Amino acid sequence: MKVPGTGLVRGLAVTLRTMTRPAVTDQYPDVKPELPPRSRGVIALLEENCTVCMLCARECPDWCIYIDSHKETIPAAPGGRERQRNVLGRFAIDFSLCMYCGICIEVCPFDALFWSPEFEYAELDIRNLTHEKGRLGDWMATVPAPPALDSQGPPPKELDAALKSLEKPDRPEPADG
Amino acid sequence: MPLLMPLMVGALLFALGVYGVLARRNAILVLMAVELMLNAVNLNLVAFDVYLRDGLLAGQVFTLFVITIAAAEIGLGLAIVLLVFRNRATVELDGLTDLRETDPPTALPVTADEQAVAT
Amino acid sequence: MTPVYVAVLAPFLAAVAGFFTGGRRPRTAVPVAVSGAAVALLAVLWPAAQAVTAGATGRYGDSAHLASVPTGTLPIGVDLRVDGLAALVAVAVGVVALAVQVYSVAYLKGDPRYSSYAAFVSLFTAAMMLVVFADDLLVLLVGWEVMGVCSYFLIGHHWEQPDAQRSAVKAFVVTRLGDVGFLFGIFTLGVAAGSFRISHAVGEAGRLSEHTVTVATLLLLCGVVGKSAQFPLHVWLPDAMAGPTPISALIHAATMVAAGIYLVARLYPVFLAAPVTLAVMAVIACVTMLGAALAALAQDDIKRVLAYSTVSQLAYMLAALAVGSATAAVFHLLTHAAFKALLFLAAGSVIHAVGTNLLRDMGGLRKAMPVTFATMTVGLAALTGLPPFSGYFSKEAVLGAAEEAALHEGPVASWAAWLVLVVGLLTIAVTAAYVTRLWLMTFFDAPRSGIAVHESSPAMRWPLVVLAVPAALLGFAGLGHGWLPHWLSLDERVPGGITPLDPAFPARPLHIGAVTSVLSIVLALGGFAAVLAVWRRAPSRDPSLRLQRLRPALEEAFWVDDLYDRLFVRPVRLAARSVRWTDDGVIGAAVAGSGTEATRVAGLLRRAQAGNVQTYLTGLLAGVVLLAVGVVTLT
Amino acid sequence: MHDFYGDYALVGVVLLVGVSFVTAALTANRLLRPSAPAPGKRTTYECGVDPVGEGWAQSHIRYYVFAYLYVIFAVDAIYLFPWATVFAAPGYGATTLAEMFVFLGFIAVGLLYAWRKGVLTWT
Amino acid sequence: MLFALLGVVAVGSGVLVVTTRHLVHAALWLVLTLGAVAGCFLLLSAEFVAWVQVLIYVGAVVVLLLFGLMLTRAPIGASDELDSSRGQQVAAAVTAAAVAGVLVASLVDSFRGARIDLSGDHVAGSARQAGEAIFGSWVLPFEVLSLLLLAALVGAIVLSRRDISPDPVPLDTRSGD
Amino acid sequence: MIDVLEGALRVLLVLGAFLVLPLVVGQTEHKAMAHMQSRLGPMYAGGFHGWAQLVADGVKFAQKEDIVPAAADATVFKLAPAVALIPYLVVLVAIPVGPGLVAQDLDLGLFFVVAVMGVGVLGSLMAGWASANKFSLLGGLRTAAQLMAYELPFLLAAASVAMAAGTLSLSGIVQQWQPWWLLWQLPGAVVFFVAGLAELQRPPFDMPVADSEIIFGAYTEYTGLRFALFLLAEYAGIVVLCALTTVLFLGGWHGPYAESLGWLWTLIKTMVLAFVVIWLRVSYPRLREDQLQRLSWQGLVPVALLQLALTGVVEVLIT
Repeated sequence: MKVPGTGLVRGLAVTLRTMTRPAVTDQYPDVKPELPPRSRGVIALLEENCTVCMLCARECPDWCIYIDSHKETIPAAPGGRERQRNVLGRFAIDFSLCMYCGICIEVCPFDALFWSPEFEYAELDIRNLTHEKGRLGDWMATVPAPPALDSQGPPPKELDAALKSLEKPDRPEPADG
Repeated sequence: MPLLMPLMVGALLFALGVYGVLARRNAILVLMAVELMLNAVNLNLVAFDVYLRDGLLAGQVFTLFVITIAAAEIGLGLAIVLLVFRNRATVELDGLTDLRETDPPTALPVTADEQAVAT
Repeated sequence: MTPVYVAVLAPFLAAVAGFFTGGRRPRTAVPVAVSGAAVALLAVLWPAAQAVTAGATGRYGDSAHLASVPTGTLPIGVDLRVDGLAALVAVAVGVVALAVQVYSVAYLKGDPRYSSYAAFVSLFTAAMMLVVFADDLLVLLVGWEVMGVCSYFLIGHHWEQPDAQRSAVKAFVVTRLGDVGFLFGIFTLGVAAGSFRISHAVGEAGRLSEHTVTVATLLLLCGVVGKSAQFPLHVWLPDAMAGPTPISALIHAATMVAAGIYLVARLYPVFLAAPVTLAVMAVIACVTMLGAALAALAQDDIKRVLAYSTVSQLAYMLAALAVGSATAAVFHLLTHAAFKALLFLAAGSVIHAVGTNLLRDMGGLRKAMPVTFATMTVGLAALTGLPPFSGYFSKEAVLGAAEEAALHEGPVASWAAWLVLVVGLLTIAVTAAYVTRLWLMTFFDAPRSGIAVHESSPAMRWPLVVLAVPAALLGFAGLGHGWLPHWLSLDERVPGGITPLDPAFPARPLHIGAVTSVLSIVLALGGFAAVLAVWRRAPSRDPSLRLQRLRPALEEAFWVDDLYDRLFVRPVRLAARSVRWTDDGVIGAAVAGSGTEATRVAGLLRRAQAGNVQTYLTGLLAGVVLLAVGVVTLT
Repeated sequence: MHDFYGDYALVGVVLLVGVSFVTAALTANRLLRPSAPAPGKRTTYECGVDPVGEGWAQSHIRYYVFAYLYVIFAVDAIYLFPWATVFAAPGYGATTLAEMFVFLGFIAVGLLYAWRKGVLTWT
Repeated sequence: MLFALLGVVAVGSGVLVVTTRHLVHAALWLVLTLGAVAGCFLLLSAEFVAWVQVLIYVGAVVVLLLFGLMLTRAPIGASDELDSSRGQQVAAAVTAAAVAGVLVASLVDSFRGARIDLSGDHVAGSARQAGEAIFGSWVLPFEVLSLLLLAALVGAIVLSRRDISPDPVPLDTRSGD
Repeated sequence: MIDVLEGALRVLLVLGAFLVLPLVVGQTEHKAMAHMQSRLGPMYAGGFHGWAQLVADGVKFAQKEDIVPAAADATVFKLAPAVALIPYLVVLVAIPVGPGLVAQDLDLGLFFVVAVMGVGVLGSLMAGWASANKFSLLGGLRTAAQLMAYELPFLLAAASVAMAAGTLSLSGIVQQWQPWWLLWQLPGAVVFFVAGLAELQRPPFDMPVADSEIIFGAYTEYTGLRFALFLLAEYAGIVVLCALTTVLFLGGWHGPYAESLGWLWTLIKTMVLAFVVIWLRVSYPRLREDQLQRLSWQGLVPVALLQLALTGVVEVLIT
């Protein structure tokens, strides 16, 4: 038979127990918080991969990605013809509007955008929260390496595809390795 | 300490209470004025109790009783005032004149024999 | 004594039967009434016959005592008595009543209320019989009052007409006024005499003190004056003519008005013991006699002429009593009953024929109504006192008695007797004048009424003829020394005091003086000639117009009526109105006023209830403070 | 001074000291605090939005009943204290106890009435 | 001397109670008056009664009054028509003056020289004496009082909670808790 | 002259206790509540473990701007905090710390305490009304209703102790106290403590200041020092409640070496009780308004009446 008061006492016991145990707070300014690898601090841009396909800008729900680009014509290679090539002008993300959803990163076909756990970029003036291309590039340094694959997990698809293409007999060995 | 002092304070408080009861329009203020009058009475009781060195402490015990009854009374008074407020949306005593005399009935009906005499 | 009972009860039973059956079966009313009157007459004839045959010296008298009503002091005895006087008067009443009953069957044919009328007449006859035969003053008073009531109902027979109502009331009130004195007179006399029996009272008359007798007789005189319509209280008789004519004939000619005279005759020894009263009677008689005659001269209504003549003739009887001759008075009463009833019935038939009472509308009825003309002429002749008609003899008896009282020592003062004699003679002239005027205007000259006149029906004609006989012949009964005085056997004033009514006492003979009779005949013819001369000059005009300035005075009977009206009626009415005004104006106003006043004051208080609780509280506390101050300062 | 007054003299002094302390703090605050009156600041606080209607809100009648219940019971309770000091003294034994129980009994009936009437619970 | 001060405070605040144009201020001035009267009791050595006055009046009755004011929509600021019509005021003033005059006159007249002796030996205000008095000789009124309170309680409940009476009057439940 | 000095000393002592102890309790509350929620609590103020956090708060409040809403009734608005705070100061006078150590031993000390505590209600009512804010009005009404509802068990429990001790003076009660009273007066003690908590609107019963419902109840419109005074009043109330409970139910300065260390025992017991108060704040959710009222009238008052009956019967039996 449940004695009516026990719930109350057990509640007290819980609070007492937590009091005796060390607090979990680590004092932030002195102790840096170790954030989980994929925590969404800020977005870093690998300029080289970006082909200005504008997918990220178009997909961003908050329209906080501003991209300018211009066309350059690459002189034709000896056997080819001239090719037009988009060259990235301005690439900026306004973090005061960004809601850190990560759609731009996922949608970028060329893996130009990466999450970085860095969060200490508070500004006094809201306008400074619009990081230009340069600053975004700097964040690349803080992007952690992608997590190792799970040892027992299934091999990654790319590896499979590559192995499969190797096993396919009828494909002529690529000329040069 | 001269006995007159508490008596004077009591008398003045009582007079103020009377003025309050008669001059105030809001029912709750009237109740407050009644409280004033009751306090004046209490002061008087205690003053005489102490002055006469009453063995039975009649004055003080009566003051207790008066305070008790006043509390009960003010409670009921307010209950009534709230009820009036709910019905009439006002606690202005001036507005509550339903029990006044309506204008006098038309002239007395002349009885049959008066008419006979008159013709 | 049984015929007396029958005489009284027969009409009474007829009246009772008439009252109860009359409403449902009117047709039976006529036989009942007539048979009642006839039986009464027959019953009365028997004692009358005995009175007549009682023998030269005997006095017929019989009395009966039925019951005695204890009243604590003097018992009232229901006593009846019959003697010569009573019997004769009863016969006269019976005859006239029977004549009237028969006459009114025709006269009131088709009247819806005939049964009640007939019943009242029977009741009246019974009452008159009771008065005649009563031997106890109070029994007499009963009959006296019932007669008054019957006269009221009968005068007011046509109560839908306002003047009938008024005159009925007037008659009733005036006679009652007289009866008050009469009642007290009975009491004084009864107490003084020790008993209400008339015969006892008459016996005691000598022994009573002068003063009480005078007072008693004077009071009784009031009743007589009221009932017989003498001077002060005569005003009701002319107005009583508003009743149907047979009633005037019966009540206001023959019976009721005569009752007063009959009473005095009955109690004559008492009156003889009071010379003062006799003097008063004499004066009243003279005034009434002359005044009424003059008034009759100027009346336009035929019935009012006859009414005033009745008053005048009654004055004659009173005069006779005043001068000491009861026999003359009764003799004149009998003759007058006969010819005045005749005249009224004749006038009735004339009115019935012409349809109006007014003389100026009549004229020239001689040829149209021969029987009425003849019988009326007999009546008028008797009235004026032309020989050989009955009037002459009775009037002469009266004048003779007056002459004897004047010349020799009579019961009354001599000056009174002389006064009676002179005024009597003068009135004969005036009487002749108005009789002639009536006679000429009614029957001669050209007919002035528009309608065709024809003789009235046999039922009306036969009573005229029957009454014409005694009117003509009754006079001879008074001749000589024998019959009438003997029959009446009245005790007269005999030198040396009054003797009680004892059989042995001889009746006083009628005395007709030679000088007075001649003088009266001359005066009568003079009056007749004067009016005839005036009438011949202008046959269609009313001869009395010659009087010019005097006429209104006469017509209005010297404004006595107006005088009374102004003296009594108006003040009483004024007093009544003021009483009513004070009642509702002052007292009523006070009561109602108190009510309205209270409401008004309440109105003021109501305004104070303005509903504001605080004002109430303020008033309350202010009151408390005042009380406190009052207590502190006062104690 | 008479010791009876002495007791309360100290209480009076403490009261005065308390009042003076609070006024001193407030006047110091008046000196130290900035005063930048702005209309926005002085509007009634209604979670940041503009205040709607006047400053009065219709409140339920039952609060009055609770207050009145307290008044009635407080008036009972004050009789407990003199009773407490006296009832154990000689001469006042069980009878005084019974009296007080009668007294409290009636009031308990009142409480029971309120309870049964559901004055104390509301949907 | 102290008593005179308290008296002045009491009467002064009393005057303000009946004349102030702020409804709630009247209640608060009433508190001051009651406090001053409690002080007077204290100075008259009626200790227990003083604190009863404080507890009951200041603690409960005034709160009740404030409740009453709040429930009847008492206006915040000054409201000028708290006093009845001019005529009524004058009448009230006159009556009050008359009452005061009579009371003062009669009291002064009869108790001119009387003095209260508060010397040490006789202190009758403590709770013990009050207890002895009440339970010694005033037991019956004490018992009857409980009946009165019961009646008052039931009466108030019936009056104010019409919605739970036999023929309930539905209260305006729109008004929150 | 001497007793004047001594009097002044006592007053200073009381004032000092009134200012220091609430701050201590406040600090312990910050730290204990933090650690119960596995937090650290204030660490920076005053160096070691943020011991001077409340002093810093006080200084901060002293400098904050004091805003009186336009629609408010100014005088009443300004007076409210004083009326709420002073009763607790005055009450401290009568509480005996040690065997002889009491600022002023009043003959009816207990009744005095209870009466003065009753006045506190006015402060919150005035605040609620004066700030002309719908939420504060409702908060004021709730506070008043709650205080009213819980004043009564408070009174009854105190009365039962007075009955047990036979006197109303607090030092007398502590004198009379015997260990077995703990058991005898246990229900009274629980009722007293719970009622006390409700009096102070401490969390299990903090509906009047329930920020989720009516922002901060009666004190919504208050800023600056006035707001600080209300908080000080709250913490002073905790001190007073715990002190009273120890004095009445836990035997005040009783304990080993009572003569010399009596005051220490009182303090320790008061601190323990204060910790319990804080502890309750962290562990229990807030009650609903109707549950609050029902708990009082249908729970605490009957228990208190039974306690009275028990005390009375036992008292009569043993004497």
